[in-house]
Amino acid sequence: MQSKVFPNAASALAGAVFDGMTVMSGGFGLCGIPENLITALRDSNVKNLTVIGNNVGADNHGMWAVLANGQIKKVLASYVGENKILEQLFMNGGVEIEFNPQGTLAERIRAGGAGIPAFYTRTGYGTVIADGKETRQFKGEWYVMETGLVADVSLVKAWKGDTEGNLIYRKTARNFNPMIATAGKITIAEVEELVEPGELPPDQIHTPGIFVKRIFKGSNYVKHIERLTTRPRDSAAADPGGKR
Amino acid sequence: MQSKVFPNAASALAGAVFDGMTVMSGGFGLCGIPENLITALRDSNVKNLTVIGNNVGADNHGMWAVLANGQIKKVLASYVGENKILEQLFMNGGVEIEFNPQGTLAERIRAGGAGIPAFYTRTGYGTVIADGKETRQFKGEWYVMETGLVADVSLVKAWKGDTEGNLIYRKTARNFNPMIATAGKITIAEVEELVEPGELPPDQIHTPGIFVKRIFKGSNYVKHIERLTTRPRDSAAADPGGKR
Amino acid sequence: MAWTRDEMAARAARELKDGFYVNLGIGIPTLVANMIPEGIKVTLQSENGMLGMGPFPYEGEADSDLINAGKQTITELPQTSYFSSADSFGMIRGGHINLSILGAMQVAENGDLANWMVPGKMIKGMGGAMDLVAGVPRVVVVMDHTEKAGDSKLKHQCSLPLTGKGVVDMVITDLGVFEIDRKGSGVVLIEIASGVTLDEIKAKTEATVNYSKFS
Amino acid sequence: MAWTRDEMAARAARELKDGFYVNLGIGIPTLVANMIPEGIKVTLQSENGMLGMGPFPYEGEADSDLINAGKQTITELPQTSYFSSADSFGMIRGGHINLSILGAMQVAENGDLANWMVPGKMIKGMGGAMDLVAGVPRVVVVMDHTEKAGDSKLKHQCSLPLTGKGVVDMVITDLGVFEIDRKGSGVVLIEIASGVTLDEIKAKTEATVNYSKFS
Repeated sequence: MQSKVFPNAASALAGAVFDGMTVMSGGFGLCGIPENLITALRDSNVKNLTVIGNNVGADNHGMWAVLANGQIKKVLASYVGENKILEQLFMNGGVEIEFNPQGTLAERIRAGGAGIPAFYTRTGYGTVIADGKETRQFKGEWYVMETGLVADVSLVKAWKGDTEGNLIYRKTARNFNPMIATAGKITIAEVEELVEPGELPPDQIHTPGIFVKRIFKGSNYVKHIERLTTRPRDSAAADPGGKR
Repeated sequence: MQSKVFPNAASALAGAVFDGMTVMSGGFGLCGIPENLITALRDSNVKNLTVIGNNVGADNHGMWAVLANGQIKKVLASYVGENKILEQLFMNGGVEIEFNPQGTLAERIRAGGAGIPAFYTRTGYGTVIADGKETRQFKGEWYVMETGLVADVSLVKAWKGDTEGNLIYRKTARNFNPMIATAGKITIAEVEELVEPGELPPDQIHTPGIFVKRIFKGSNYVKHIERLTTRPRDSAAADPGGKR
Repeated sequence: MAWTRDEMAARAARELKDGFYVNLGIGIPTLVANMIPEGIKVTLQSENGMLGMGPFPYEGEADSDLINAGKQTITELPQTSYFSSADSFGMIRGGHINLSILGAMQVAENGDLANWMVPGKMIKGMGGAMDLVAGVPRVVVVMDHTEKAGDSKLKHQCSLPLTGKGVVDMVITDLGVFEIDRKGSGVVLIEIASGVTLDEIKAKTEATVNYSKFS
Repeated sequence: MAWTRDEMAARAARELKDGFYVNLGIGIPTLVANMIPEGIKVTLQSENGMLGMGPFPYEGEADSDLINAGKQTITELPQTSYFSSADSFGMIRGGHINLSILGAMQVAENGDLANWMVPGKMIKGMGGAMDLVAGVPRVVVVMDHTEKAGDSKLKHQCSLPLTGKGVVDMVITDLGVFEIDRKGSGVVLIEIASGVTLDEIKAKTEATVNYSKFS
C-alpha cells in the first residue's frame, strides 16, 4: 500500500491545499493545535481560506500566523479573543466571522464526519444564533436546527500515531481534534511520536486510521501556554479544583 | 459522598426498576452484555418492559431470559434472530418489535444521551423504515428524521471500572455500551474488575464516571460464544480477515 | 456593606450538593472551587474535555497539554477522565452536569440571561456559555447587583443580546439571593446580604421581585 | 457452467483497490477476504466496532470479547482499533468506508436493493445493512442470478421491501457482472461468466440491460 507517512508538514500539505478551500484545525486555544501544519499552511500562501476551529490562534501564535498573512476570508469559531489582528480585520470587514456556540460547533463537525446533515439542539434558542435558522418543538421544548460541517482539509495534532494513521491524544489536547479528523475530505495528522502498527493498544486508539490520509512526525513543538497559573508548594490557595 | 458501589446486581437494581419502564441494555449478540444485571432484572419480575438494545439475547442466553419470563412488552432492536421465543411472541402479538437500522439505533441512543432530540440520516430513506417519518432534502439528497432515545434505566457491562464509575471496555465487547451508558436516567454498570480511582489511565477511559450512578463487580461470567469459528494451526483457510 | 466577591462565591458554594458534577464559569464562579463545604464531594467539569479538574500545578510543573476552559494550567485528580469536545458538550447538552455557576451582564425576571456580547463592542464569542445554560438543568448566576453606573443588572427584560432564554434558576448578587422561575412565574428574594437593607435592594432592582419573605 | 461461489467471490475481490477500507457482508462476500489480490492491502471493517479484522483464531484461542458482525470469533491485527457502535456507524454513514460487498435477494435496474425481509416470513431485522448501503459510496452485490424456481433476481423493480433505494453500483452473479447507475440511467452487462452464453443471460434476466458490449 502507498504509505500514509510523509517526512514533514510541507510535503504532507503539498497537493492538498488550494485557494478558496475550507480548512478545519484542531485545538482549544493554543492547546493541541497542529503547529507544524499551521506553519506549512502559512508558507503555502493559499488564499481566501474558510477556517473552522474553536479559535483562530492568539496574538503571535497558532492560526494567527495564517490570519496575519492575509490568507483567511472567513472564520467559523466559538471564541476569538486575545487576537488583535482578527479584531481589526473583523471590524473593518476584512474577515467574516460566523460565531458558533462551542458545543454546537463541536457537534456540527461530528455530524459532518458522521453523515448527519442536520440535527436539533436547544443551544442558542431565543438568541441571535437562531436567527434565520429553523426552530421547532419536541416534547414541548424549543430547539434550533443546525447543519453538519465538512472541510476540504482537516489538520489535527495527536500525541502518538502509527503508520496506519491510528491516533492517541494526550489530556486536554484532545479537544476538537477527534471530530475534525472525521470531517475532512483529506485529514492530515501531525504527531509527537510516530510508531509502528501494533505499538498503540487497539482499545486505546482515539482516532482509527481510516480517517487519516497523511501523517508525519512533527518537530520543534512550542506548546505556548496562554495563562500559566501555578501555586506555591506551601499554599492551599489559588486552587480551581477545590478541596476534596 | 454516598458511594456508587453496590455489592451485587440485585442490590444495584433495587429501587431503580418498576413496571412499565424502559430499559436499555448494552451488547452485540451475546458479546458485552450485562449478564448479572439481566439475571437480576429477570428475578425482579417487573413487567411490561420496553427493552432497547441491538438484540434481545439468543435462545437460552442474555435478555432472552427476561423475555421468556414474560416481562417484555415491546422491543427496539436491529436484529432478533436466533431467538425462538421472541419469534413466537412476535407472531402471536405478545411482543411488539420496532426494528431500527443498527446505525440509526446507535445514533438515536447517542442523541438521547447528548441532548439531541432529532437528527437526519440517509439510512432507510425509501424503505418501510421511513414510513410515517419526516423526510427532507439537504443538498439534493433525501434524508429521514430520527429521534433521540432515553431510558429509565440503562444496564451496561465494562471490563474495568473504578469506584467513581469510570469505565473501560474490552475489544468488541464495547459496541452499544458507551452510548447506552449516557442515555439512562439511572445507569448501572457491572464490571469484571472494580478498582480504585487513579488505577484507570484518564486518557483511556471510555465512559466518564458522571454517567454511571451505580457500579458493582459482576461474577460468574459465562460469555457464551454464539458462533465459535477457528482455524487449525496448519491451515491458511477459513480466514475472514484475508491475506495481508 | 454588601457581600464581597469571596462572600458571593461562598454563598454560591452553598448551592453545591454532595456528589454534584459542576461547571464553573470564569471570574467569581472560579472562586467557588475553594469554598466547597466540608464533607461534600463535588467533581468539576471543564468543557474543553475534562471531568475531575484538579488545582493549579505547583510552580515549574505546568503541563501545556492540560488546561481548563479558561486556558489556565491545571492538574488532574485520581478520578479524572479526558474526552473530546463533542463528548464534553454531549455531557452538557444531555443534562448530565448538575449545576452551572456563571457570571452575567444581565438577568431578566423570566430567567433570560445575557453575558456574551455588547453591540458596538468587539465580539469575542460565546464560547461554551450558550451550551451550558441551555443544557445544564440548574443554572446559578453570580454577578454584581448593578452596573458601575448604578443601573440594575436584574431587569424586566435583558437589553443586551441573549445567551439563553429562560435559563436562570438563581441569581446571587452582592446584595442578596433571588430565585427565578424559568417558566416565568417570577423572581423571589430569598436572602439579603449582611448589612444590606430591603429598601436598598428595592431601590437598586429593576426587575419585579416578590419581597414577601421580608415584608 | 456458471461461476461457483468461490469464482463469484474472486470476481468481487477484483473490485478491491490498494488502501481500501471494506465492509464484507455474510455469505459469499465473506469469502472475498481470502481472495485479496497480491500486493494489495485492504483493511476490513466490522460494523460492531472494529477496524482491521484478522482471521479466525487458532483452535482453543477464541476470545468471547472479540467477534465480527456475523458473531463469529475472530482475531486482531497490528493495525486494529476498536470503537463504539455509534462511532462505527458514523464511519459508515459518513462515507469513510470505500466499498461494501454484500448479498441480496433482489436488485432492481435503478439500483434498489432488497435483502432484509420477506412478507409473511419471520422478520429477523436489518441489522446494519440499511446503514451500509446508505452510507458506503460504492456497493457491490454478489448473488445468484436467479431464485431456485428460476425467477430473475435482477429485476425491473424489487417486489420485496427495500433495504435501500438507488444504492447498488455493481451486481456480480453466477452468470456475469452488471454495472448499475444509481441515478437510474440503466444496467450494463460488462462481463459474462466463463461457459455462459449471452442468450442464457438474456433469458434469465428480467431487468432491462444494455448488452451492447456483447452484441
